[in-house]
Amino acid sequence: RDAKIRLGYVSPQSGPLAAFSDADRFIIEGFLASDAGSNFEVIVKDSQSNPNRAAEVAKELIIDDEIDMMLVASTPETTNPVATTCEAEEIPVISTVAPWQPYFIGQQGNPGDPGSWRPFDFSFHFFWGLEDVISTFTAMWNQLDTNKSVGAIFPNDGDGNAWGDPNVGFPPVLDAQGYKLTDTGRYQNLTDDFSAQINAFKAANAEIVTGVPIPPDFTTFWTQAKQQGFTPKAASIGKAILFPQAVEALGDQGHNLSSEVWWSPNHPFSSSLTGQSAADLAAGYSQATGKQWTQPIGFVHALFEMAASVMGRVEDSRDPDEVAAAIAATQLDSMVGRIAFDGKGLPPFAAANVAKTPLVGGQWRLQDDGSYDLVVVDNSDHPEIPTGGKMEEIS
Amino acid sequence: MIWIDTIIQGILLGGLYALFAAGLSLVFGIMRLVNLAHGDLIVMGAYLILLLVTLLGISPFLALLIAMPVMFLLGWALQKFLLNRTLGDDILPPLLITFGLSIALQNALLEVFSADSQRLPPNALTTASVQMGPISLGVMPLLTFASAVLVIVGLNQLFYRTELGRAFRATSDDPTTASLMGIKPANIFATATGIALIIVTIAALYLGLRANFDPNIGPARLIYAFEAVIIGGLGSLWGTLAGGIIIGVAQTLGAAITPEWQILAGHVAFLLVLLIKPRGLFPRAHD
Amino acid sequence: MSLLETHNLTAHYGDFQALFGVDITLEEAETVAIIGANGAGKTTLMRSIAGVLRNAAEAVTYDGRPVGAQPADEIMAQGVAMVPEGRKLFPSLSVEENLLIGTYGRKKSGHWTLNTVYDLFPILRERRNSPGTALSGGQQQMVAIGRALMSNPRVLLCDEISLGLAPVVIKDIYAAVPAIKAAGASLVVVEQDIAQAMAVADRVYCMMEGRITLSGTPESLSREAIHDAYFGAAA
Amino acid sequence: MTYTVSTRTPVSRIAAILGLGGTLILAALPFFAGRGTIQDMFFILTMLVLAQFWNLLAGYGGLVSIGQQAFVGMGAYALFGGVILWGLDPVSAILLGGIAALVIAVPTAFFAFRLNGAYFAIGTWVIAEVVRLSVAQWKTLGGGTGTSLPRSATRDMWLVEMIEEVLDVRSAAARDILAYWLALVLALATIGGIYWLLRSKNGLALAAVRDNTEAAKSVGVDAGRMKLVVFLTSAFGTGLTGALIYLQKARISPDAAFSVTDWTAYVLFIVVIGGIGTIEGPILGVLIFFALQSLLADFGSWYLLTLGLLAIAIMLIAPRGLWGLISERTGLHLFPIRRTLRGGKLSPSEE
Amino acid sequence: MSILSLQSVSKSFGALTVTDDVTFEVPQGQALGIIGPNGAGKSTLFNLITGNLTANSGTINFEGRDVTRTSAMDRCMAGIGRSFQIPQPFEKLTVYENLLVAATHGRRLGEAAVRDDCADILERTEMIRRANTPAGQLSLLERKRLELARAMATQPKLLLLDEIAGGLTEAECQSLIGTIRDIHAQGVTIIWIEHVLHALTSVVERLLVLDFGKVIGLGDPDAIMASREVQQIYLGIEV
Ligand SMILES: Nc1ncnc2c1ncn2[C@@H]1O[C@H](COP(=O)(O)OP(=O)(O)OP(=O)(O)O)[C@@H](O)[C@H]1O
Ligand SMILES: Nc1ncnc2c1ncn2[C@@H]1O[C@H](COP(=O)(O)OP(=O)(O)OP(=O)(O)O)[C@@H](O)[C@H]1O
Ligand SMILES: [Mg+2]
Ligand SMILES: [Mg+2]
Repeated sequence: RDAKIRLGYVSPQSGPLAAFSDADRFIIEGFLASDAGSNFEVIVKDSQSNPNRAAEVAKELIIDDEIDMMLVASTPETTNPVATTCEAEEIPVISTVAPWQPYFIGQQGNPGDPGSWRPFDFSFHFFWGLEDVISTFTAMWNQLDTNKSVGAIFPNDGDGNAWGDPNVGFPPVLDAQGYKLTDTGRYQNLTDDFSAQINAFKAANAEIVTGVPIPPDFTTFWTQAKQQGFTPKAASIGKAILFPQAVEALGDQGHNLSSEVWWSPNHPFSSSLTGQSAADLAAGYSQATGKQWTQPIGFVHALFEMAASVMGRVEDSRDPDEVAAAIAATQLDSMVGRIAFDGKGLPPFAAANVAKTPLVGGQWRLQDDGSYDLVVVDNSDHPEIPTGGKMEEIS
Repeated sequence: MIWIDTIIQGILLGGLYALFAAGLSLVFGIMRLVNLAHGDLIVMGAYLILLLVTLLGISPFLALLIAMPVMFLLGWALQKFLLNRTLGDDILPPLLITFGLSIALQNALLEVFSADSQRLPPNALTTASVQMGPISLGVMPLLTFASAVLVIVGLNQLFYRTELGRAFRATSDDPTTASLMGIKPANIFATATGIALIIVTIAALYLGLRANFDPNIGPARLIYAFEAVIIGGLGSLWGTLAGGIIIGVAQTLGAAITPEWQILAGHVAFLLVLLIKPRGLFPRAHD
Repeated sequence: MSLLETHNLTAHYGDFQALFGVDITLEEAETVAIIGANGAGKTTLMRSIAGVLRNAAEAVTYDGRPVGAQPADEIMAQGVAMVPEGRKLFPSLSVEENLLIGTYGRKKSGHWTLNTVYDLFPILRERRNSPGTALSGGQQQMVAIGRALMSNPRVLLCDEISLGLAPVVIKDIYAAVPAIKAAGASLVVVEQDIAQAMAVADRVYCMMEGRITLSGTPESLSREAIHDAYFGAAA
Repeated sequence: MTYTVSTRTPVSRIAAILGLGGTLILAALPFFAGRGTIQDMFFILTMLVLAQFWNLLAGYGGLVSIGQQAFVGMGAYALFGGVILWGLDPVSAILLGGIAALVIAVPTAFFAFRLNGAYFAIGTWVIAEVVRLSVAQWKTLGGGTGTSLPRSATRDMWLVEMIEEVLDVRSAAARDILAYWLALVLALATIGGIYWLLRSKNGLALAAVRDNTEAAKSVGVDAGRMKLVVFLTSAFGTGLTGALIYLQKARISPDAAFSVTDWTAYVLFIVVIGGIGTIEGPILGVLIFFALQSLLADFGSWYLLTLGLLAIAIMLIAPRGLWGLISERTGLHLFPIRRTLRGGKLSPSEE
Repeated sequence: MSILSLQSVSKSFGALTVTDDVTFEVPQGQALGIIGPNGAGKSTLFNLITGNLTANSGTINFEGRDVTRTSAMDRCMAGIGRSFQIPQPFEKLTVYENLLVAATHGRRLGEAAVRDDCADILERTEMIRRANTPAGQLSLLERKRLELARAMATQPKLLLLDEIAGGLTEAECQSLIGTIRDIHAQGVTIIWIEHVLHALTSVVERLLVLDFGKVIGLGDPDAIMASREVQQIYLGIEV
């Protein structure tokens, strides 16, 4: 074959979610420079963090650029419209960096009715799920001595609705493990005042806080909590404190905040493309850009590993059915761990479309120079990933 | 007790909204100019302060003093060379120009500062609080509220005690007749926008100290600011403060029932006030 | 050279032409009256002189300088003040503030100050803190005149200052004219009340449909001539 | 003495013939154009319809609304509700979208018509936010997460199978073609309908109200009712368009469906750049907007920066839009509405 | 029976009372003239009768129906037509279209049904040559004629004319008088505000004098004109 295989890649490169895509260029250049990468052409589109735009560029990639396969990353706001479009267009798509529930359930017609949920034919996803983050968070909390009273801030968006879902979210698991959850309801993003939540948490004497707010909202919440004298022992927060800048924005109030860790330079994985270790990849990024490593780096890299692996196993890259079958058959040891659509750890309805990657828990520790370091403090679900310390109370 | 706390927190939040709105109120009141870029100008002010803080290593409050004259000149020039050319009975040209300005500004900031969310360096005051009986009030919100009141007192002094203030009001009433009195409406408008941008800078300081900001965060707050101005009554600065407080309190009360209604409650309060008083709480006698 | 002259002055509102080549002159210390039916263009003429409507520079000369293209505020700054038709007080300002606005940006002193204006119209001193628009029509007219005087103008343009006022009030207002002239201003008075115009003016211009149709001293004009100039030639 | 009235001009006759030809070509487009073109045309046509309705509101009715996203979003959500919850066929659910928009337009009008000018503008914006926040609580349609149209529903849509067979295309392409044809019909009906309105006595009354409301009332024009009719009509049309757009996107979320930027700001941009208060303006505007987007959209923030600056520049250079500039220079009107009285004492020599 | 009656109608703008306890009746088919100094409140009175302004107190009856609070549009439909003192044409519409708006909406008829009527009115008001000119381009006199023509197009039972003869040459004035007499002869009740007295007196049957918003005289034109008060107040001439 003389023509190169065409990959479409969509991610939020501008707009409020742009931080997720900081490493895109670095990863893609690395991919194209690799041996396997030389067979590919990657057409990159920016969703501008806007779901309308994400769907539009997906269509453009499919129709005008006639891509063979779509890759899409970062938050349900981008992955879902792109995956929906590909599914309708019958183009294979691999997505990542969104917990699988908002990805899978969020694309169902009626998310409230599990009976109506249907698997996808062309849409595949690898990441962890809420059950992982719940188990990681509770494992971290179990390291501490608390009253097991948890306050939750879940926004009314893809992530928040999934985390707070009474069937698949936090509430049933916490209940089962003997935690008492105070969930005041889904607030809108960019809320300026959290005193209602803080009052409710104080009233419930919550010693733990969890949630999945966007960064500005978490800053508002955390600052107000301190001002109003609410000082939990643990705060395990998804999304908002993913990036070091967001934690730095909290000043010294970010110390010992905990979060889920999906990838770090200490993860014992390496690239199937280049053989690089996680530490090599992170170091390469820092060297090329002068920026601190972030978690999406590993997953965006893995997305391209997937592309190379899948396309290496097909006869005709232009045949969507064959490509989809090849994706489904993937058994890849990647930069983010093993990716296989074998249904392991998943309910039957999602087994065909989702592959789970390992998740551990970490804590941000304030360094002497004022910067923050993410230390893995819990690996009970994935002992192969080494810890760097023990869970500490926020003092 | 929780209810009292809820209302007080709402009032303090209202101070923030009033601060966002005060500059808008000035411009809207004097020129009937609907400035859709107001929120983005606040964000720009926050970046300016951040830049001064990081480059010169000074405190944000000191940076504010440097940023204010810069922003004044910017506002002056903006009005004089751009916005003045769009004033008239038709509200569309200013609407489109300020919308254009809004997206241009957002994306210029994005190019320069990237999408990463930023914050002015927090200090001891950020999380400090004072205890009032069982209620704990943040020093920063109190400071914000006090600044809003001060800004409004200051603007009122300017408006009702100085020659410039007289000229503002006269030009606002009737620019043509004002020009017959030797007033240059174009310059008066430019000065008004300049002053509005000084207030914008103060609002920017608190925006940046309070929480994270990024280039896209402006428009979300713009609507509250407009609501505060409109329910306060065109041209009434105290009305703007009252408007901000109404929205703030409605939000916290709504949230106390359920956070799902928090923002909705603010908007509904706005609609209710306008339903009862279509010209706002403290309308001018004329217009 | 006259203090103020217009040369072939024209004016348009959109597509509509309101003035067709108007020439008038005003000498130092003179009072001229402009009369004419509704819509004749009197107000338009005043607005053109005052700079609200712009023209070619040469269309209006003041003190020998072409000023037709200058904006109102610059013309005002050179000493041409106007009492606009319909008073046009600033509703947001009190009586005193309305008067003070007349001095905006000017440090130059002259005969007219708050005190001398209050002496001219004593009732205003009592009402100084009321909103300008809460006054009766006559009092409002006094404020409008006082506001123009506060700038100590050399030329005062008065547009229908008796409009809508009771005869006694009109008398009061016109009683102030000698004092205004004595303080050194030349006046252009627009009037529909012919008798009033005749009584106060040194010279009279009559307008119809945007043109000057008659001019002369009051004594030289017969009632018939004025009537014709006012409503068109009699059959 | 007999008089006749006509609105046609030689130019308009040529324009009508060209328009008819253009319409035929557009209708036949799916037979020879690729899917990319069809989709671009779908985008152009739907934005054009939104622009025409906003123009009807602001340009003819004097109602400057910045809350049109309420009707787009409502129409779209009604479509999803109709399909997912009540099992309607997507094509018929489009109508439901229009009706839903109409239903919320009534209370909106009741409220917003108490406000004027800038207050009206902000009022409609706030109402749109209220609708967005309320819809975001609609848990069965995904709340703030949003939801997707089930593939089974779109696949079995009316006419799709027939198009698949006749044109020999895949199902996804057939759906695009159907959506395109629906958009074409909607756009033609919108332009035709608005043109018809403007040429009717009610259009005359709208123009009169715009020129001088007080005088219009004095000759028996019901200015309030005219405005209400215009408001409700454009809500209905905007709702239909919203439903159609989201039928084609197949995925919805409150933030996307109620986006003030996408559904009002860009529409405002299109109308004002093209020329407000004319039918030609939005057509020209949408072409410019599309051209800009195709040329620059891959430049991310530079694209939006350019768009913003362009809005400012055109407003300063041509306050009445580009079509305003053109028709001022050339006297060209493709959709003439001026009635010319002929005959009687207006014999040609005197005309 | 009187077609129009006003009972103690008052109107003020802020502190300024512009219409002060006005009471009078106009019998069906009569032509009434109104005179008074500038600012006496004549135009305001018209605005109150047509509904462009709403009275602060008092009642206005038209054809026995209380219309005090109804809208300008309703009153037009009921049969009250008016011209504005300062012409208010629809500037972007042509002269013919100006009439068309009035005829189709004032009478709730279709365009075709009123075409000949409009053309006829244009002929009678000598505006036919300007039929296709945008009203914004008319001269003042033409605008005043358009005011009259547009008012007639609504086919009013009561026609209110506000200073339509000002500034006409004598010949033009005579032709205008002819037109108004014509309209009157068809049974239309007319109220006419005019400063051009000889025009007014040659048409009207009664004269009403307004000063400071009050009716200070109502009766036979000759008697009214002869009164010393009117001569002094109105003509500003010391007699
Ligand atoms: N802003 C305007 N727009 C359009 N036409 C105007 C405007 N102002 C005045 N005109 C028209 O210009 C003409 C001259 O008006 P102007 O006000 O100068 O007359 P005037 O002699 O002062 O009349 P009056 O005695 O009623 O004050 C009139 O026909 C009037 O309708
Ligand atoms: N909308 C308004 N607001 C405030 N004052 C008004 C208003 N309309 C009219 N006036 C005032 O009411 C008084 C009467 O005005 P009106 O136009 O009725 O007089 P008129 O008798 O028609 O005079 P003219 O002969 O000059 O036309 C005037 O003093 C005028 O300034
Ligand atoms: Mg005048
Ligand atoms: Mg009048």
